[in-house]
Amino acid sequence: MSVLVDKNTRLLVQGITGREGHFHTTRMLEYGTNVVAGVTPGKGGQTVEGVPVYDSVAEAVAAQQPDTTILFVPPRFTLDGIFEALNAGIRKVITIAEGVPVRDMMEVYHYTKNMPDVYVIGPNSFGVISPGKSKAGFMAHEIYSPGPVGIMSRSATNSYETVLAMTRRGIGQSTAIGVGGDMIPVSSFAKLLPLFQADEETKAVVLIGEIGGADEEIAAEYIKKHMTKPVVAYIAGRNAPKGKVMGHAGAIVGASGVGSAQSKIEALTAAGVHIADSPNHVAEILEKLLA
Amino acid sequence: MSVLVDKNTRLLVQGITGREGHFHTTRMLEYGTNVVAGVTPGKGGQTVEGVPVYDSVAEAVAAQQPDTTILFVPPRFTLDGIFEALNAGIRKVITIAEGVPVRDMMEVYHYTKNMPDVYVIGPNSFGVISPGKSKAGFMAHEIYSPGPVGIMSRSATNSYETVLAMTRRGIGQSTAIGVGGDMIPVSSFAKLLPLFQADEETKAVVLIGEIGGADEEIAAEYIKKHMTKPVVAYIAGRNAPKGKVMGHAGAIVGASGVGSAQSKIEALTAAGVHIADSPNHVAEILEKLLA
Amino acid sequence: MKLYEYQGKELFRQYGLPTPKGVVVKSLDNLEEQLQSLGFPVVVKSQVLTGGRGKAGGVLFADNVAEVRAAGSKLLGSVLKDCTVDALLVEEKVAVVEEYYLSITVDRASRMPLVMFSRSGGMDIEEVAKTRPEAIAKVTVDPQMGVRGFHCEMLAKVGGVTDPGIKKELAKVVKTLYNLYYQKDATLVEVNPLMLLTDGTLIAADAKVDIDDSAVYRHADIRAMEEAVPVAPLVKEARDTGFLYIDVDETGTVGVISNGSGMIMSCIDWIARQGGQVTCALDLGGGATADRVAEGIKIVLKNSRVKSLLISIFGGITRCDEIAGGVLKAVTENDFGVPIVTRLEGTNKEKGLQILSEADSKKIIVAASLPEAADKVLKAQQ
Amino acid sequence: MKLYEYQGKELFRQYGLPTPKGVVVKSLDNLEEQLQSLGFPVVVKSQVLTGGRGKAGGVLFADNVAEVRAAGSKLLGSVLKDCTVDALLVEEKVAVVEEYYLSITVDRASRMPLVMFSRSGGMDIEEVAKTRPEAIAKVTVDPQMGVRGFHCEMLAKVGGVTDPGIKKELAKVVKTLYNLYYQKDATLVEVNPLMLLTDGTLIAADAKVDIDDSAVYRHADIRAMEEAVPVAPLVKEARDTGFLYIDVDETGTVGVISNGSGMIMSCIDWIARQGGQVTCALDLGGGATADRVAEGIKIVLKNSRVKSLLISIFGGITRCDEIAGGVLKAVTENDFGVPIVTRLEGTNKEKGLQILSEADSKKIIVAASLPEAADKVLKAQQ
Repeated sequence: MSVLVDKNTRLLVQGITGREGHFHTTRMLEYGTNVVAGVTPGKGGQTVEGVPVYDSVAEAVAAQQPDTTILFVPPRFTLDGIFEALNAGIRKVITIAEGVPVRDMMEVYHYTKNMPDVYVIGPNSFGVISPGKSKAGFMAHEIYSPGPVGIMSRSATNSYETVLAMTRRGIGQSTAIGVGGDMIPVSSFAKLLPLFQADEETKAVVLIGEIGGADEEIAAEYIKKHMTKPVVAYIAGRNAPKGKVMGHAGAIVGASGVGSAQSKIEALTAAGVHIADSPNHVAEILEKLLA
Repeated sequence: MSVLVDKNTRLLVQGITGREGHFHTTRMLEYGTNVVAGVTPGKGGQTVEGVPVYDSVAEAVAAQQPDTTILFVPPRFTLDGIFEALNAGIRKVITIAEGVPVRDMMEVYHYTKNMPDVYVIGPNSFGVISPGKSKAGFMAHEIYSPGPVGIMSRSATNSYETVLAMTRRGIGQSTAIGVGGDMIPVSSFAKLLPLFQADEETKAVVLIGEIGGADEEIAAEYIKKHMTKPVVAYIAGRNAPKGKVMGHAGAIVGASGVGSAQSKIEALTAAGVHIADSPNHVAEILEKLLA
Repeated sequence: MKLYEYQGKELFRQYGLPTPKGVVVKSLDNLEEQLQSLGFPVVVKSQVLTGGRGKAGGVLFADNVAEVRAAGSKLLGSVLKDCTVDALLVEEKVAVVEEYYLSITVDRASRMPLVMFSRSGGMDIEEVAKTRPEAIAKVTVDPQMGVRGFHCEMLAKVGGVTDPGIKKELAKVVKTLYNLYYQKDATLVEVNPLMLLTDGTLIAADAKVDIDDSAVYRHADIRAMEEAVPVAPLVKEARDTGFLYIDVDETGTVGVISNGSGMIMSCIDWIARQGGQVTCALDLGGGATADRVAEGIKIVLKNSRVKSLLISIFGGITRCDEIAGGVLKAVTENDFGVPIVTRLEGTNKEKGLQILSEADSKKIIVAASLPEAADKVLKAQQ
Repeated sequence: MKLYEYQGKELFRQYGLPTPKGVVVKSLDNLEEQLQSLGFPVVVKSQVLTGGRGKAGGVLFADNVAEVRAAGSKLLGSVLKDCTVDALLVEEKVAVVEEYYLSITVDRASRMPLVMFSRSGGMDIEEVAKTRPEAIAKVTVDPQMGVRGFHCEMLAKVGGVTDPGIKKELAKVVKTLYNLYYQKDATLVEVNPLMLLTDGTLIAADAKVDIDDSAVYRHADIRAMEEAVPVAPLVKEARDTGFLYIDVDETGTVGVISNGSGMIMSCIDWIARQGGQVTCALDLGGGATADRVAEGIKIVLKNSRVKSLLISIFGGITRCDEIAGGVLKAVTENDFGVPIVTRLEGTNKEKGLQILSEADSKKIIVAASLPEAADKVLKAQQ
C-alpha cells in the first residue's frame, strides 16, 4: 500500500511537450511510473518518450483512462489546466507551478472543498512519490527508499533533508507528498492525514510545516481526534524575517498568534505530536519510535 | 417516520414579520409545526405569535438551533436569504418565492451540488408537509392525511388535486414536497427519491412532473437503478402551447426530444413507473398498488 | 424578455464583440440623412422577435438610398410571422469567408450554461442539427469555473476550426458572449451567423438575446430597452394587473383561469382530451382578491374567441371565497354572453360554493371536479 | 506589490468608492499651480509603503500654499521608517463625524477573504484589537457566494453601526471594496480611517492596497503603477535575474543562498541556533545554471554586511554541478574577501563536490550537512 500514487496509478502529464514536462516525464518513466498519456493543445498525435499526446484532457481520458494528472504548465495556465482535469473527471491533480495567483488557488480550493474523493496537491509542490512504486513529481527520487513513514511537507528542500536523513538511518518512506509552499495549498495536511491513517504500510507520519497560515493548527485538531499512528513534526521559520508590514490588518489577525512557529508547535504538542528541531532530528525521533 | 420535516423539526421563518411570513407562521403553528425562531433584519427582539425574532440567521441559530428554514422573502432577496441560511449551517432550506432570477438559483444549485446533506427545496415551491406531524409551507393542509405515500411535485395545484383525490379514497401521505415550478429547482426528484426509498413509512411514491427540463428523465434513471418501492407519475402539459421561438438553440437542443411529455413518459415507463393520465388517475393506481 | 436584433447588438458592442456598422430606421423620413454614416451595399433587416425572418422575406438588400427606401416601404408596417415590423436595421454588407453558428442557452439537466458552436452556421443550422448533429459542438460550462481555454478548445475541435488564429478569435468571442450571458441574466444569446471576415476576425451579423424576465429589474440598460419591445394588449393589461396571460391556440374556443401553471396545463390537457381546445389562459398566481379576480375575468373575456370560460382553483394561498366573489362581481358588473364554469377546492371552499350558489345566474355553472368542469365548459358552448 | 496611498485611491475611484479631493506632489516647483484645484485647509501626507506614518510625523496640515511648501520641504526627500519620501498627497480636509476601520485580507485557515470592520477606526486600531477585540467585526466571505447583504448586516451589528442610512452606506462600501479586492487580485485592501461625513456618506481617507505579485501580469492598470513603486537596488537586481532577494536582519553578518524558501528558513534557524545571524538571503528557485548562480553570488556579496556566505542546495530540479560551477565561476572572476561555505545534496551531488574539490581556493569551504555548514560559515568569520 501507499497513498495517492502507486504501481496502479495511470498518470497523465499536462504540458508534456514542454521542456520541463518532457524532462520529468523521462525521469518518471525511468522510475517506473505508469505515464499513460500527455496533453498539449495542438500537439495531439505526437508521442513523448513513447507516451501518446492528446489535444485535451477529455480526449486523453477517453483514450487512456488516466486517474491522476501532473501539470507541467506555466503558472498563468495552471487554473485552466486544473479545471480541465477536474472537468474531465480526474480526481487527483498535482500542480508543481510556482507563482500561481492566490485567487486562482482560492477558486480551486472552494470548487473542490466538498468533493471528498478529490485531491489537488500543490501548487508549488514537488509532487508525490511512493518509493519503489511510482512518482508523480520532480523530486530527486534517488534519496528515497521504501518503508513505513508517510511524509507531508510544505517545503521541498526541507523534506529532501528529512528524507535523506531517514534513508541514511535506514528508515524508508511509504509516500512523500509536497503539499506546496504557497499561501493556499489546496489539499493540505488535514485532508491527507486520513489517507496515511488508513494506509496499512504507514506506521508513522512526518509533518513538515513552516510559519504562516493555520494548516498545522488545523492538522493538530485532526491528529488529536483521529490519528492513532505517531506523528513527528518539524516547523521551519522560527527565526524568519518579518516583512515590512503595511496596514493594521495583519496585526489585528495576528493578535491571536495563529501562524507563528510557537502557535504551531504548541498546537501540535498538545495533540501528542513529537516536535523535531531539524530535519535530522526528525529522523532521530523516528528511529526511536519505530524501534 | 417521514422525510425532511417531522415532529422534531425546529423551523426558522425568514421574513417572519412580513404579511405572508406572519400569516403562514400562524397557520404552521396551528398545524403543530415547531416554529422556533424568525428572522427579519432590524426587527430583532420582537415576537410574532410568540415566536422570537432575530436580526440574522446566525443569531437565530445561536439562540434557537433551528435545523430547517423557510423563506417568506421577496424573490430579489431570496439568494441572499438562502446563502445566509447555508452560511449559518442550516442544511434544509425551503424557498417559496416565485420570480427568482434563474441565475440566482443556478448559483445555489452549484454551490450546494456536492453537499450530500443539504436540501434546498424550491424556488416557487409550496413547501413540505408531513401530514399530522409538521408543515413548512403554505399548502392548504386540510386536504392532507397521514399515510404511506410520498409525493413530489413541480406544480402546487396538480399536487393538491392529487392529494385530494388520494385523501378522498382514504390514501394518506407520508410527506409531500413541492420541488418548485421554476426552471431550476435546486433539490429535485433524483435528490429526494433516496429519502423516500429509505423512509420506512413510505410504501409508494408519486412523482408529478411537467414538460420542460430533464428532471423526470434523470429521476427515471435513479428509479430504474435504485427504487424498490412502486412509483406513480403524472406528467402535465401534453397539450401545452408552444411559445414563439426565437433563434435555433431550442430546436437544436430539442432535436433529442428530451423535455417533451412523451420523452418523460417513455423514460419513466422504461423505469417501471406507473403512468397516470390525471391527478385522479394517480389515486386510482395507488389504490390498486396498495391493496 | 426578448430583445430586438439591434438591441442585442448594443449589448454585444458594450461587451466588445464587433458587429457590422448599422443604423436603426423606424421611419423613411429623411432617409438620406439617417443613412449618411453608412457605405453601400447594405442589408435591410426587419426587426421582429421571431425566427425564420430571412426565409419569410424580411431581409432585403440595397445598393443605394433609393433601394433602401423601396425595401423599407415594403417591410415597415408589414406583418412577418405574426409580428408587425416597426423598425429596420440597415447594415453595411461585409465580405464574408465563412458563416459560423454560436449560441449560449441553459442546459436544464446540468443547470449549466450550454455553449453550442458550428462551422456550418447560417439559415440551415436546424437542418444541420438533424442531419449532421456531430457538426455542432456542445459544451456545458460549470458557472463556478466560468468559460475556460479548454472549453474553447473543445468547441473549436468538435466544430471543425483548426486555424490557430481563428481559434484564438473564437475563444475571445466565446468568453465575451459567456460574460454577457451570465452577467446580463440572459436565457439565450445566439449569433447566427457569426461571420469570419477576410481579415481573420469574427463579427456578429445577427443577435438573438432573451433576458430572464425575473432579472430585468437589476439591469438598468435592459429596463431602458423594455419600452421599445411591443407587448400584445391583453398580455400587457394582464401584466399591469399582476397576472400572466397566455395565448394557447388560435383555433381554440375555451378560456381558462387558474392559479399556477401546473393547473393550467392540466386544464388544457383535460379539455383536449374531451375534444375541445383552449384558446387562452390566465394565471392568477397566488392570493388574488375578489376585485382582482373580476379584473382577470374581464381581461380573458376581451378575447372574442372565448365562447366559454373555465375557472379552476385549488386554494392554498388563494382563498376560494375571494374567487367566488370575483366571479360574482364580474358577472354582476358586466354583460358577458359567456358561461363561466367554476370549480373550487381548498382554502375556504365551502364559503366560495355558498357565494356561487346564491348568485342565481345562469351564466355561473359549478363543477365538483376538473373532469366534470372540462365536460361542462364544452357542453356550455353547445 | 504594495501600492502608494494615491495609487490605491485611484483604484478606489475606479470602483466608485469616494476619496477626498487631492493632488500628488512630487516637486515643490509651481506649487501654486499644482494645488489650484484644491480648497484649504489641506492635509499633506508622505507617500510611503509602510504603516505608522502618522505617528512618525509623516502627515502635516496646511492652511495655504505657503504652509504646504513648508511641510513639503520638510517631508520630501526625508526618510520615514526606512522609506524615502518621493511624493506627497495633498488632500482637502473633510468635516468628519466618525472614523471607521475597514479592511479585507485573506483568512488562510478558511481560504476566504476576511472582512474586518470597526467603528473605532483611526491610528489606535491595533490598540483596540488588543484591549477590546469584540469591537472589531470579522466576517469571512465564501468567494463562491461573494459578499452579501447578511455579511454587511453582521459587520454593522458587531461593529456597532445601527443607523439604517449609515448601514446602507457601509454595505455599499463593503461590496465595492470586496469587488476591488477580488477582481484586482489584492491580498490586502485597508481603509483606515473610513470617514463618516456630516452628510451621512462614507469616504476613504486612506488607502493601503497590496496586490498579489503573481497576478500583477493580468492587470494592465496595476502594471502601469509598478514603475512608480521604488524597489531596493539588490531586490531589483535579483528580480531582474529571476531571483528573490530577502533582507533578513540589519545586525546579521551571514548571507544565505538556497533553492526554496523552506530551506532558507531552515538555514536561518540553524545559524540562529549556533549564535549567528543572517543578514540577507537569496532564493534561486528551481533549475539555476552555473552562470546564473554566479550572478546570484555577486548580488548577495554586494551587501557589505555579508562577512561569510552559506550556499545550501538540495538538488531536485536544480543540479549540484551547476551550483558548484557557479561558485567556481564567481570566485574565479571576482576578488571577494568573503569565504563561501557550500553544502550540496541531491541531483548530481558527486559531480558538484568533484568540481569544488578541484577548485583549490581557500575561500571555498565544503560542508557535508546543514549543521556543519552553519557551524563552518560562522567559524569562517573569526
